Parts: sequence; structure tokens; C-alpha cells
Amino acid sequence: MEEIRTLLNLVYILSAITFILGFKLMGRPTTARQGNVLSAVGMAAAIIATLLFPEVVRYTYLAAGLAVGAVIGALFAYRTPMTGMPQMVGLLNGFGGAASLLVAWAEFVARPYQPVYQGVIIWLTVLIGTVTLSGSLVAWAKLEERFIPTKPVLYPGQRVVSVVLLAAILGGGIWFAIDTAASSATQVLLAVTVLAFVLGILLVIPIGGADMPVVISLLNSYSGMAACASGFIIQNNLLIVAGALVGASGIILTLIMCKAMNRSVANVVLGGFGADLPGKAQDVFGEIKPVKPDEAYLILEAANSVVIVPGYGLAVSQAQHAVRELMEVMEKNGTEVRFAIHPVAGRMPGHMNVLLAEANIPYDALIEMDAINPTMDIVDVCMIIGANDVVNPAALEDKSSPLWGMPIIEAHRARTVIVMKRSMGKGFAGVENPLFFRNNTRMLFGDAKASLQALINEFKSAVS
Amino acid sequence: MEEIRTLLNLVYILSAITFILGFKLMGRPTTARQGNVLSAVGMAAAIIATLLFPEVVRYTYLAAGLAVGAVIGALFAYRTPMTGMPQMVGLLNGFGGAASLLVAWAEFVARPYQPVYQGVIIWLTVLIGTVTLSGSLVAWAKLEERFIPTKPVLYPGQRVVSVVLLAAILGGGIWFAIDTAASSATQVLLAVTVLAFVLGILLVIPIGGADMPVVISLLNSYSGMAACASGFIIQNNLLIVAGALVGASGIILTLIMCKAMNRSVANVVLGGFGADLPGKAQDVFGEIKPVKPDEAYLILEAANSVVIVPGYGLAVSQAQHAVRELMEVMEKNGTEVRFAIHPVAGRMPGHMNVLLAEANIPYDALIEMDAINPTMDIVDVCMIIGANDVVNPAALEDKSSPLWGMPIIEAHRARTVIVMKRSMGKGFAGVENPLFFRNNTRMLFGDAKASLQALINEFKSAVS
Amino acid sequence: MEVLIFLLFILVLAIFLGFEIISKVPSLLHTPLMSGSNAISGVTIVGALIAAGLGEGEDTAALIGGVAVAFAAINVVGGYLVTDRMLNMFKKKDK
Amino acid sequence: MEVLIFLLFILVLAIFLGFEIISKVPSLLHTPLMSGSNAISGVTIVGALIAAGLGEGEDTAALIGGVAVAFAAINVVGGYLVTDRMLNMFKKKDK
Ligand SMILES: NC(=O)c1ccc[n+]([C@@H]2O[C@H](COP(=O)([O-])OP(=O)(O)OC[C@H]3O[C@@H](n4cnc5c(N)ncnc54)[C@H](OP(=O)(O)O)[C@@H]3O)[C@@H](O)[C@H]2O)c1
Ligand SMILES: NC(=O)c1ccc[n+]([C@@H]2O[C@H](COP(=O)([O-])OP(=O)(O)OC[C@H]3O[C@@H](n4cnc5c(N)ncnc54)[C@H](OP(=O)(O)O)[C@@H]3O)[C@@H](O)[C@H]2O)c1
Repeated sequence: MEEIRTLLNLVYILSAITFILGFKLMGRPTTARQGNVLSAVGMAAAIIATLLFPEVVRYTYLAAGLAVGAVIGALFAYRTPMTGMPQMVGLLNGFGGAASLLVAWAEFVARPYQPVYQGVIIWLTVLIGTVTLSGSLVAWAKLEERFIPTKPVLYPGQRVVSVVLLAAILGGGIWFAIDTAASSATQVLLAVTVLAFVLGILLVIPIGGADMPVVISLLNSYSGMAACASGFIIQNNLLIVAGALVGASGIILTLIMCKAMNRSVANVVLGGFGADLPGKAQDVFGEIKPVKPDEAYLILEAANSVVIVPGYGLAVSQAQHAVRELMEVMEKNGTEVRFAIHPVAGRMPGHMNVLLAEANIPYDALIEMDAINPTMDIVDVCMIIGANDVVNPAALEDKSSPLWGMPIIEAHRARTVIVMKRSMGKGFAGVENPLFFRNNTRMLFGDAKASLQALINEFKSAVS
Repeated sequence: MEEIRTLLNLVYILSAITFILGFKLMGRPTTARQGNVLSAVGMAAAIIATLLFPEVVRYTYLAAGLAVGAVIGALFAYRTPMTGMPQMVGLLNGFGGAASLLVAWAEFVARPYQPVYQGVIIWLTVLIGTVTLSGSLVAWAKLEERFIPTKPVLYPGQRVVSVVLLAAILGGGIWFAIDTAASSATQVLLAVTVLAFVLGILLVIPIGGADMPVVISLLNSYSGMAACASGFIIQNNLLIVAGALVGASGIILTLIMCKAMNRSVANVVLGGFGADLPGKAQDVFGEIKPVKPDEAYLILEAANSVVIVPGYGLAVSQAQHAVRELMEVMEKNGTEVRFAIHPVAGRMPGHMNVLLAEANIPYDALIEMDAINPTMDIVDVCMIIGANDVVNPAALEDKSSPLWGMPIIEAHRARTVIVMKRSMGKGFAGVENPLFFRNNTRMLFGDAKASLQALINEFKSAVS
Repeated sequence: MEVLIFLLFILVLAIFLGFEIISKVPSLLHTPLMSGSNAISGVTIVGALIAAGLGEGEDTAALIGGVAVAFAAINVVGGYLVTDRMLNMFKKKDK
Repeated sequence: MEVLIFLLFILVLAIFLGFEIISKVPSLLHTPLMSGSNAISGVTIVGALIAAGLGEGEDTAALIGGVAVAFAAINVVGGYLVTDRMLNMFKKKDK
């Protein structure tokens, strides 16, 4: 009996090692896939080991849960388009939070007599898990643009309500933990759960849809913390280690995003960004020079080196395959084609890399911002596809701009810039982009995919 | 009672955090000193916490030990010259091993009834601790060139004796662990200790003096492992964490050294390197062009950029202050002076950096091998002071050389090379250096310090 | 209480380790990193399985555990599969 | 036995963490790193102090403990002081 338990605990140690090594292998594109598989194997081992624990004797609910969950999970994984990754990750985070919160509840229901510190941990797990769940649901809805307005929802007294809620949850926690076997304990924990659910909604609803990736990354971190907390409840090392790794990962990604947007985490989390924009009209000089696809073709045809800057608009119009085709015809024409990837291009960190990888564009053609900027002066044409904020030179030049200080891809330093977008519409930050008015800029208006297709046709008809 | 224990254990967690943060701060020269202080504060906290444990009631031996140890430690720290660092670190490793081994013994004497796995751990701690102790003593003696010949001591049947010893130690371990309360147990553990002591000596004695730094680094790792093992005996987390950190550090430094010498760890540890050299006389072409200090002065005086490559000979002749003076007069003369530091120059990793820092040479003038090599072609004069193997071009050009494949500082690519050494004596690897016979090389024979002084005088008399 | 100390120690070490390892992942792989760590956060499934399989106590606890298993399984299976799908698309230039 | 599992877990995490952190230290600082980690390996002093201060059991155990304390203290004090002495010498160009 004791020996089995020891053995199974050793399996947990091995699982933790696979998680750690998995993350390490994730550090390079050549080994990342193996890393993911290794980590999955470790997870499978942990699940099997858990089933062998002597106290696991009832299999109905367990088997049903596993079967249902696995099927839904697989459907999610294969049905979600690459453009929908942020939503999917968001939803999965919520489910992770839900699982942790339910584990806490199950423990409480099974063993109502708990020492005070266990009571505190149960309460904490319920709190983090529930906030993660409801917050993730709101984030998901905002990204899907369903049920909830994408814009920041602001109402008077917002902060006061949140603080009052938090105080109530805290009070409930004390009440609950002091005597978990009291007859009122179940109701109190239920109340805490409901309040936490409301709190999660209220925390996320004032944040604008475009800030959702930061929120999702933060919620990812919370789901890790919830797992960690539930590890303290059942005193399981593996949960703690894995939870801490995920927690760290979420926080690091959040910080990277905020840094690349030149905003503080607090600024994002307190919300309201994009709701009321500084009315001050920005001074932009110069005139707009629209071009037709045939003119753009002539410019591209003559270029020796082209740098493509993809942005959110490319994802919206699903133009990744078209971009790949254009790249091929240009390369056939003897032009060197590279992609410049801004860390927060798109709506999720690394979003553009995944999209372009989906279209079979090799990752060694994707260059990071810091590596491409020094070479920008000798680039013939910089082609901007559905990007806006990440190439806005105001970030470098205009101290009054909300983008001031954000690192950008310095497209304006290329000899010629071609901007592909539908209109003079603004980007996520909602500011004017002086790049569009520069002397060396040409605007190719239209949906990204359609414009790309037109360019490809020009190239093809020229050959034949 | 229980609360105190918990509180003190929390102090241990904080200590572990200071060790980790201390190592992290050690990663940059600007913060390294703070890191060391932080780590020391953590250690002091751990010591104080331990004294407050309820079971610590007897203070005579403890106070005496602390006082004696602290005084001796401080004397060591302030008396040892910078050139003697390898020896000092070696000796301290040995003391660390001794402490762990004695902790294991004390535990056994205090509580002879131990479960089998505890018996195994006690035996393991005694083994690692004792090997660390005696091995370190031999390494120290070899480096100090006292008591024991520096050359590899080889005798027939070497490996057989070691294997037999190891088998006996293993047998003793089984005998001991099975019943630690048996009347024979004390004798058996004593025998294991003695045999382990002999084993430590036999393992290190066949290794040449110049390989001692690798051995010391490996023993550093062992002393960490011994601390780790003793942590298992008294079930103390802090010992395990700190021991594992030290163990990892020692192994990493060992690997770095071996890689920079292009040898495997096994090759070093099995010993004999430098005892019997391949008799094959190497073909070196060209003739030696000795110069006098006044001629060398003229070359240096005309140079715009000078790179100095310090080596073991610089440490031997204690010429670090003279080098600093020469640097100053050359800089006054308008010459740019940089230092190229090979990872295994000297007799310890980072040895040259410490020596030059001692002479107040700022660390931003010290350039790593990989950074300096690409710029070597445009260097006017490369001045090699007491270095030999680390600038041997045979490593790049001669497949039959024992140095083949070792990364070197490519001094031979500089316009002119001035080599300062006492004779045509060989370096640690015992091979001829074709660099000395090149057309662009001038040899300035003599003790490094004396030659440097002569050069400085030339510069000074030219001014006045 | 002693166990709690161990768990805290493990937590501290894992947090440090997490920051060290994750900060080395290049931005190229941040989306798969996010979904992959998502899968790992489904490790609560271990706790859920124990709750769902518990013989003692009320039936309710096991039922809640079963639901927890389902949620966690979505997380695990969905996370790993979608990460694999993404990583499978990352290709080096093969010419 | 359960305690052993915890200790093993801690060992594994600490080893990984050690490799991650130490491999970031530049070669410039390898000598102080060596002496600094030397000092940390003197952490056995914790075990030695407990052994030396133990009231129960034979006097011999406490005596052995006392000697262990002395050795470990040399390690700790000597290691930290010499490291500090070295690091104090590292200076940036101040002109
Ligand atoms: N990646 C992340 O992790 C992350 C997270 C949070 C926030 N953000 C923020 O998101 C922004 C990302 O910058 P970005 O430059 O990628 O995008 P952006 O600044 O949001 O601009 C996207 C542009 O694409 C155009 N567009 C939209 N649909 C299009 C279509 N079908 N065809 C062609 N063009 C289309 C839009 O202009 P038209 O309307 O004129 O077509 C818009 O100006 C940054 O401000 C960043 O801070 C990113
Ligand atoms: N740093 C480490 O961690 C480490 C560890 C293990 C092994 N090693 C090995 O040690 C060697 C280090 O290379 P290295 O180039 O620094 O040294 P080296 O190859 O050992 O050569 C040192 C040279 O200094 C000269 N020398 C000795 N005393 C001198 C004095 N007083 N004045 C002037 N010159 C003097 C000697 O030539 P004369 O006799 O002609 O004067 C000798 O050729 C490498 O082979 C390396 O693999 C290093």
C-alpha cells in the first residue's frame, strides 16, 4: 500500500520533469513539437498514476468526465481556425479555472471538517478559479464579438463596486475558514462563488476588445495559480509545480505585451483604454498618394529586396495564403522577400508567426523587429499588409502621441512604402498614422486578400 | 513549539531565495558584489534560525566551532594572494566535504537506530564527503607544489586498485545500512571512511597539476552534493537546495573548462595527461626573431591598437600591476589597448579577469575570445604575455596536434605579434607553438614583469 | 504544517524555474507557448480524478469531481492537440 | 517515506534551477562564482549546528558536531569574504 503510493509519487516527479523539459524544448522551433509531445506524455503518465491510487475506487463519474472532456477538447482543437486562437485559449483558461474551483468544492463537500489554513486555501482556490472562469467567458465573448459589446463598458462607481465585492468575498472567506464544519459554511462558500463570478465579469468588462490578449494572458496566469492553489488543497507537488510554471508563463507574456505596447499592466487592467480618445486632432502633413494594383506591381517588380510587415488586418482578411503566393512570385522574379514581425502585431503574442506558418512560410524568413530595423535603410520596398500601429512613426517622433515610446518596425525608413488597407481607418490605438502621408508612401486601398490577389495576377500575367 | 519550528522553516525558505537571487545577481559584474552580500545575509539568517531551534540546547562545542572556524576562514580570505585562489578554493572544498562527512557521523553516533534508507544516505554522505576531503587535499598540495609531485603519479594496476576499493566501500555500505544498530556498524562505517579517504587520494594523484582546476571545480560540485546528501539525512530543504545549486555550478564550470581545452571530462579525470607526451617532433617552419625591449618599444609606440593576451605566465610572474602601468603609458601615447581573455587562460576559469581586476584594470577593457577574434585582422600589435597554448594556431591548422579543435585567440592574424616569455619553454599542453616561428612574430624573452618594466621605462624615458 | 513548508519550498523553486525557462522562449513561439501552458494548467485533472474517484463521503463530491474532470480534460486534450497542430505548421526553409 | 518524496522533488527542481541560473554567469565572473558557490556549500553548517547543539545522546556526537561546525564555518566565512574581496576589485572604466 505505502509502496504503491511512493511509486506513484515518483511518477509525479517524472511528470514534473517532463513539463520542465517540455518548456525548455519549446524554446526552439526545431524542438518545440517534441517538447509538447513530451509534456503530453508526462500528463498522460500523471493521469494513469492517479487512477492507480488506492483511494480512487469509483469510476462512473470519472470515466464519463474523461470521455466527455476529451471529445470536446479534440473538437475544439481541430475545429478552431488559426485566427481564432486567442478566443480558444481564452475559453480553455476558463475551463481550467472551473476545474480548480470544482476540485476545491469537491474537497469541501467530501470532508467538511478542515483546519483553518485548509479552509483559507479552499476559499482562495474557489476565488481564483471562479474569477478565471467568468473573466475568461467575458474575454471570449468580446473576442467573438457575441453577447457582449467589444468596446469598454464603463459605468459610474465601477471601482467602488469592485472594492465592495472584494471586501464581501474577503469577509466570506474569514467566516468560512474559521469553522468549515459550521452549518452555514456551504451557503457562505456558495455566496463567495457567486460574488467571485460577478467580480470576474466586472473586472474584464471595462477592458476593450483589443486589449483582450493581455487579459487572456493574465487569465492564463490565473488558471496556473488556481491549479497551484488546488495543489495545496490536496497536497500534491505536481499541481504546484505545473501551476507555478503556467503562472510564470502567463505573467511573462503579459509583461512582454505591455512592454511592446508601451503601457503598464495597471493601465490595461484598469480598463477604459480606447473608450474615450484624446480628442486633440493630430497634425499630419503631406498628402495621400493612392495607387492601383498595376502601379504597385511596377514598384514591386523593380525591387531587389522587399520587407513585408503583416498586421491584424492580414488576420482579419485571412490573407496568409495569398501572401505566401505573392512571396513566391516575387522570389521567382529575383526579389528577396522577408517578413518583419512586431511582437504585438495581430491580437496575440506570436499571432503573426502562427498565421504565416499555417501558410507554409518558413520561419527563417520571419525576422524580429530588433533584427530588421537596422537594415531598413537599404530595403527597396516595405509592404505593410493590414498593420497600422506597429509601424506608426509617431511612436518615435511625437511626444504627445498615445503611442509615444512604443517600439515600432521602422517601415518609414525604407526607400518606398506600400500600405495595404481598406480605408484610412485607424488601428487599435485609434490614432492617426503620419506614415500614410509621407512622400515615400503609396496607399493600396482594398481588402488585404483582394489586393494581394490583384498583385499576384499582375505578376502572373506579366510572365505569360 | 510547533509554531517556532514553522517560523524557522520559513526563514530557511527565505535563505534559499537569497541564495538563488544571489546567484542571479552574480550574473553581472555591476551587481555581483550585492549578490554575494545577499547570499551571505541569507546564510547568517539560516545560522541564527538554526540556533533558535528548540533541540539546540548545548552551546560549548558549537560556540567553539563557530569561533575557531570564523577566525580561520577570515585569515584564509585576507591572507591568500589572488594568484593562490585555485589552491584556496580547493582547500575550502575539502573542508565543506569534511563538514558533511562529520554531520553524517554525528547523526549516526547520536541515533544509531536508523531505517535502511537513512543508513544508505549516511553512508553516501560519508563517501562523498570523504572523497571530497582527501581529493581536495591532494589537489591543494599539487597546486602548492608541496608534499606531492605535481606531475601525474602513475603506477601499474591503478584502475584495478580503484575498482577494488570502490567495491569494498560498496560492500561496506550494504553491510552498514542493513542494520545500523549492529555492534559492528561503527567499525564498518569507520572502515568505509578510511577506504573513501584512500580512494579520494588515488583518484586525484594520477592527474597532472595543470589539470587541477578541473579537478577542483569537480570537487566543488562534489562538496555541493555532499551538502545535498547531508540535507537528506537531517531532512532539511535548505541544504538540499543549496547543495544542488553548488553541484550544478561545479559541473557547469567543469564542462566549460573541458570544452575550452577540447578534452572530455573522462580524459581529464582518468588522468595521466602530460605524463607521456606523443614523442613525435612537430614540424615547425620559420625562424625565431628575438627582439630587445627598445625594439619592441618602437613597434608598440607606432601602433594605433594593441591587444594584450595574458596567460598563466603573467600570473606566475605577478605582472598584473606592471601590465596596468604599461597600458596607461600606451594609452597616454594615444594607443587603444584592449585585453583578450581566453576562457582557460591561467589556471582557473576567470583567473585572468580577477588578476587584472586586482590591478585596477576596468572590466570593460577585457574582451572575450569570441568577441575579439573577428576584429583581430585590424589589430596593429597583439602582445602575448606569458600565454602559450591559448594562442597556438596549431589548434586550427594541425590535425595531429593534441590541441586540435580547441578554440584559441587568433593572435597570429594581427599585423605584428610580440610574445613575452622567459624561454622557448612549452605551455601546459607541452606542445610546440608554431606562432613563435611566424614572420610577423617577435619574441621578447625574459620574465614577464621584468620585460614589462623595461618597456615602461622606454616609454617614460622617451617622454622626458 | 511540516508538509505545508515543503509545498511552499516547492512553490518558490517552481516559480523561479518558471521565470528562468519561459523567458528564454522566443516571440516566434509565443502563441504555441500560451496554448501549451494552457494544456499544462489542466493538471488540476489529477485533483479532479481523485475527487471523482473517492469512495467515501457523499455522492455529490464525486459528482462535482466528475464535472471537474470533464473541464480539466477539455483543457488538457484541447491544449495539447491545438499546440501540436500549430507547431506542426512551423517549418524551416527546405530548399 | 512521504517526506523523502518531497525532498526528491525539491532536489530535482533545485538542480534544474541551478543549471539555468549558473549557465548565465559570464566567464568574467567564473572565479568569484567558484568561491561564492564554495561559501554556499558551507550550508552544511546548519546540520553541524544541530548536531553540535543536541542535548540528548552521547557527548561524542556533539563533539563531532562541533568539529563539523568549525570546518563548515571556515568554508562559509572564508568563501564569502574572499569572494567579496575579489568582487570589490572589479571596476568599470570610470573616466
Ligand atoms: N499582438 C498582441 O499581443 C496585442 C495584444 C493587445 C493589443 N495589441 C494591439 O494591437 C495592435 C496591433 O497592431 P497592428 O499594426 O497589427 O494592427 P492595428 O494597428 O490594429 O491595425 C490594423 C489595420 O488593419 C486594417 N484592416 C482591417 N481589416 C483589414 C482587411 N480586411 N484588409 C486590409 N486591412 C485591414 C485596418 O485599417 P482599415 O480599417 O483602413 O482597413 C487597421 O488600421 C497594436 O496597437 C497592439 O498594441 C496587440
Ligand atoms: N584556466 C583554466 O581553467 C585551466 C584549467 C586547466 C588547464 N588549463 C590549461 O592551462 C593552459 C593555459 O594556457 P596559457 O596560454 O594561459 O598558459 P600556458 O599554455 O600554460 O603557457 C604559459 C607560458 O607562460 C610562460 N611563463 C611561465 N612563467 C613565466 C614568467 N614568469 N614570465 C613570462 N612567461 C612565463 C611559459 O613559457 P616559458 O617557460 O618559456 O616562460 C609558458 O609557455 C591551457 O593549456 C589550458 O588548457 C587551464
